[in-house]
Amino acid sequence: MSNPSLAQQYFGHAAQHNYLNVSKGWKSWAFTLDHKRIGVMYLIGVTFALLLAGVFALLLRAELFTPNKMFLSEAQYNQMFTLHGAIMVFAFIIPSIPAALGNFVLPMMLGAKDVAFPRLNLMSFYLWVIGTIFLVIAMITNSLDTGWTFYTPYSIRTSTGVVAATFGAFVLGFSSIFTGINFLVTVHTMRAPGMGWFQMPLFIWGLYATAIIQVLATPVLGITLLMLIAERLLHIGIFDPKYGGDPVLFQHFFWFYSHPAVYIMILPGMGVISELISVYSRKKIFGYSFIAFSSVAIAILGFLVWGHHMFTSGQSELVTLIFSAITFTVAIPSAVKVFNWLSTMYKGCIALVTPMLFAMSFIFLFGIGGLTGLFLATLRTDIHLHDTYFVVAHFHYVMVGGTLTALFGGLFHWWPKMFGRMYNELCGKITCLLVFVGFNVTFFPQFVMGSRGMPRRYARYDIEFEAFHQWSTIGAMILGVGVVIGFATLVYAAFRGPRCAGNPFGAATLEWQSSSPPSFHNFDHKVEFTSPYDFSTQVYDEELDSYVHRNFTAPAKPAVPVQPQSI
Amino acid sequence: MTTAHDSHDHGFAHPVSKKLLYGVFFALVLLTIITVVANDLPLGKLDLWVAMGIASIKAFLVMAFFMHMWWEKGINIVFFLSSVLFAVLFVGFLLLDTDSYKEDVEIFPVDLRPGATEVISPLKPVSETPH
Amino acid sequence: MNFSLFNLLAQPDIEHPPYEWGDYFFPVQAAEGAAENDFIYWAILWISAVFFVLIVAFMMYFAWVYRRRPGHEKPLPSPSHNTTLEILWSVIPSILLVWMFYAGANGYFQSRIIPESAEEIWVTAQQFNWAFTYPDGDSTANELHLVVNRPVKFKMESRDVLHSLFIPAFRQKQDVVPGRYTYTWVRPTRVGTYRLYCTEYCGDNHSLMYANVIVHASEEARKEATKWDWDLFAQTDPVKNGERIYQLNCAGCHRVDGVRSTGPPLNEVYGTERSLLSGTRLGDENYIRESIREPNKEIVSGFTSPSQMPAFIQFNDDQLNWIVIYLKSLSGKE
Amino acid sequence: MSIEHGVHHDGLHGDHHDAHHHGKFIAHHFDSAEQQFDAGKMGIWVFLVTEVLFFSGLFCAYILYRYHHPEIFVQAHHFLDKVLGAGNTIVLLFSSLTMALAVRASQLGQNRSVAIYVLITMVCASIFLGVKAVEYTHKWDMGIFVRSFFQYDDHHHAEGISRYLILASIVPGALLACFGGLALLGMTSKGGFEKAFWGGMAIMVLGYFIGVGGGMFYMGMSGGEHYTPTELHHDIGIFFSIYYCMTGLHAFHVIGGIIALAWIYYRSLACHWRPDYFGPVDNVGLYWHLVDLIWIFLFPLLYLIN
Repeated sequence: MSNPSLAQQYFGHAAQHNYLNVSKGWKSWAFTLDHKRIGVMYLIGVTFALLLAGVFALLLRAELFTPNKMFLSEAQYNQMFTLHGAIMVFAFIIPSIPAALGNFVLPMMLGAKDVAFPRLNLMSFYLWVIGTIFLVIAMITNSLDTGWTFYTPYSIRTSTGVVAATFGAFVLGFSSIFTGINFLVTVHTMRAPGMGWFQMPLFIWGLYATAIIQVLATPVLGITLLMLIAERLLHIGIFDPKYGGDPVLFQHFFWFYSHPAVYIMILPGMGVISELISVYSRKKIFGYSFIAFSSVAIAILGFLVWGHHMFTSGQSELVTLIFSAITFTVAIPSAVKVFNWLSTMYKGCIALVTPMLFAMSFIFLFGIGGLTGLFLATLRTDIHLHDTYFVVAHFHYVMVGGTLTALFGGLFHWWPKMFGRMYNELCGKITCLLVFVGFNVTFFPQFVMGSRGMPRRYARYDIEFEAFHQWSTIGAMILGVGVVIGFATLVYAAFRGPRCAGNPFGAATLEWQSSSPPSFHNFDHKVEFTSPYDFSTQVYDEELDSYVHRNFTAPAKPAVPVQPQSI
Repeated sequence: MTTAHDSHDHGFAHPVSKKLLYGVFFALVLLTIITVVANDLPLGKLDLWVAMGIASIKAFLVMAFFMHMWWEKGINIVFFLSSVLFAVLFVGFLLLDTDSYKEDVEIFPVDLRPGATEVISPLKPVSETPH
Repeated sequence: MNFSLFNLLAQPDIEHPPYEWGDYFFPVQAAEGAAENDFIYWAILWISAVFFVLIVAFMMYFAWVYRRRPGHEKPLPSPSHNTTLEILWSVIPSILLVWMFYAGANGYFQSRIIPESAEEIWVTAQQFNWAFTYPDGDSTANELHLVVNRPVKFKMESRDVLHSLFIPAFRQKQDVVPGRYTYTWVRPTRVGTYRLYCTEYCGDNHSLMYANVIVHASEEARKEATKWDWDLFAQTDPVKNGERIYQLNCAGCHRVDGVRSTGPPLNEVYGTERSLLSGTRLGDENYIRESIREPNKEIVSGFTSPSQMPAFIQFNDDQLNWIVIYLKSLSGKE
Repeated sequence: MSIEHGVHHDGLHGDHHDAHHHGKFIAHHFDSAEQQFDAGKMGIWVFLVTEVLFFSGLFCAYILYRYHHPEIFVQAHHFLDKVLGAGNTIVLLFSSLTMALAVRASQLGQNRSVAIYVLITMVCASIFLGVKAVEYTHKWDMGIFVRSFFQYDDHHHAEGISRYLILASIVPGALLACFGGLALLGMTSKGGFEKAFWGGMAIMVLGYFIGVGGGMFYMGMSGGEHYTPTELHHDIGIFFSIYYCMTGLHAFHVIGGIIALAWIYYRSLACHWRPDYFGPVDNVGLYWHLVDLIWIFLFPLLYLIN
């Protein structure tokens, strides 16, 4: 049984030494090798990217309030949607859950002291910074108007800053690759003794599957973007029809990365949701191995479906048919996950707190996002729906409804662990409600608009679509307010929220056995390895207002402050 | 300490014998010479496959012995070979696709290429005269 | 600013039957295959709706019934895996997916396999206009004239970047790829006027690159609308001829109301001193001819070199003269 | 770097008995030299995976264009000299051998041998680049550039040393002077560490000039690559686009390899390697073999076409 006084000492609010206060000064952050600090820096970075790209989104929606010009010229509109897409995809969604949340959580979940290559980890953060700076440089000097897909030959001909932006995306790609390598190796070599592959939390499985994609797909994006830069500067004639190149080839190259990249965006989100549902239902996850394998299955199948972005692009019928067939197979593992989550809730003990509400909102939104994917996988209907607002709505349901919701859910779940302070539950619920409502009001009308024939990337549109666009704009504003309230709640909590102890939610994964915030070495006391979903091991301690592992033992030696390592 | 796989205090250092390394090197040089010579033989369409076959043998030798893959952990081999698998997949789909629409590209007149009238033939006619 | 939040049944500004709730999600079905497309869409929609409603209903029900509350602070005993169930909920959706794939692929091939009897219309896409050339040699810009119930094969080429031809009422779409031909076909089944959009992002005025599709009741009506008889043409007013050529070839990039577009406006060209990157020059007949034939030779100030304009070497002397006369009439200068 | 053992050994992996392994080169978050080695090894293998896929894009472009336009490739290969290519292949293979020997020496803790083998590897890499420079500049002399600049004209073929080659040799020349100077300065210091390091660097750069000299000599002997076709395919430049992309990217990897090898050379001189710590040599070696591996495929694909 837990020993309250010892638990208090090492696990309670009063934990003296943690990764936040172990050293001071900006250098101790800028040159840190601690995965937790790098995770926090990533978090700050991707939030900045989200807000920047979010502002572009709101400007776009505002412009689309009327069919004709309001305040953006056509050229400005094109730059806005391009920057919105490029920054959101490359600088926010891809690094958001893996690099920010994953960096913090993954080593601790494995019971490790750090990721396998801390220097590489820091380097990948700085590559992210450099890449994002290049995107921003492109934005403020010459802007960018190719769409985030950089389709040739337009990207070769436009006068905007394609080279700076593609170079930025190239560097961001390497940031992503290095994170992937790090996570793969960490999962392989640094699991706690006794933790087999099938005792890993499902979030780790999600991140592992993601890392596979990052490692296998992102290099192809790298070479594609280099070839695009060479094409633009030297006209090497591989993608440019003017010199005998093939623009469809570029699309193949691009989507060979970018479709798997979609799963880089969603798989970690699914991992987060698996954790949340289980913890807040206080029940062992249903069908563990099916969820784990479905992550890997999605990762592998994700490589075989890229052509479904090109059904109308001049791709051949035969290849189109193959890609359509394989695309449907991705639906199965996705559906399996959803069914397993529902079964986990069955007969559970469900705490309807903010993270759980986000998880339920995820199931709702991802359900719509996933099911509308069927319309796009079906060849006949995709001919009609391709490149319309239907597609826009579909991928926003997956990426925003999925990834952003999961990111928020994960942040609210792990925030007390990251900063040792609790957020305001009411504000959390309001965030969830606003994001949910705002999101649906924004994107649901776009399905109808799309099937009625509204093409995407249009600065001006026919009057018949006006009502839909107006609803969409109003929804976007609500969504924007929701996101801002969410981050305000979290930031306030990090500095001023009431302190909390090690494990306020009673989760059983290993990171909850550390103090909150964790100490520099993650764990000061001996970690009891138990199944990540065996909640009976967690005993509520009233004095601490936290759960404590029933075999909690104090460290053999009292924790002494250590000097953190830096480069 | 010159024999292969000396069992060592620490389990992970496996020095390979010098003889083996030299042997592999000479095999590689030999194969290089063979591939250059084979290139001049009238092999017709086979020549590409011969050249690729020899290159693959060379690659195998380098990977297996210089890169110690012969003694490597299974997981690392699987990872490395999976990269080849994905590359083949990538190329395979692209060949399949481009082959099917090749005709539409070929019948498209060169002088109709976008911007063709500006810079269509950067080539000057080449004179026959040797010098 | 117009608040039309509740005007969800707004009509397009082209001729169009009123929406009914039955076809609310789609524009009118005006071509072969449209009905099939809509049927597949609805079928998938209903299948998805059933699954979605079930998922959400179960989720809400569980969340409510098993919510944590005094008296229910521990989960009830229940199994943590059930392989039969897993297989069941993998296989049943799979069967539906196979049907979707089959139906979709079937419809797709019908929309791709071009009937032998189809007439061939050449489509030339260019930033930011569409040109259509009919089998009899006539051509139109930004207006596609079709005959009801006659299958049409579009042979498409792009002069610059990717475009995509999309006619929502026909449920048909195909990208136009520079450097090669792409094809698609339609058989319109309903007389009327419909929209044709470019759906592959192609540059600044992408959203203005649309055309109207006019489906005529008969071949004669179409002929009347597209007449482009060179003999007749030569005898009509040269200004009109020039305007026609302008509409067909130049209007996508050059406006005549003094507003800068992809290229400079043309109404002030004739008879004014042109400010060029290489100096100034009088906008006379020679200048205009040269600009059309060798657009890269001299670039107007404020535009980038090399010129985005393709060289129009296909015009003969007559046609060039008509253009000059037309531009002269626009500027009002001698 | 060293951390008090008390703290982390009480942690999760505290039951390990091999505390004495926590030597100078074991990072704090690893429990043992072997775990660190395994992690590093796996990391480099996964990195090689990304490298293979990185090159796969170019191989893909190559295969597609060769498949669709074999006539371009047959015509274009006349511009490439297969003797130079084969020579370079053997140079790279030899560097792979010395690299493998360096790894072997490091596993045995023979730091001096590691230094010598690594130095030979670097010199071979430089020779490779020198020969490559001769090949490139010879083509540039004849106007053989990428697709859009392709302007073949045999008359341009300059007598004497190509201006492009002189331009390309400026940086190696400057480096040679720089390293040589530093080595001379190092003579004065005790211990000879600086002398050995900078001297090695200077010898490495010298390799470039050996390569250039060899290449020029061969060119002089054989008269260079000359080919006067009646008519060139209008898209023949695409071959050279792909050629420059592939070999250029490969050359960048060679340069990257030299930098990594220089780091290994430095650490060998500092006697860092021990039978339980040689991971960096092994990992850089793997990278170097991959560079060799890619060339093994590039050589027949680009030079041997019939």
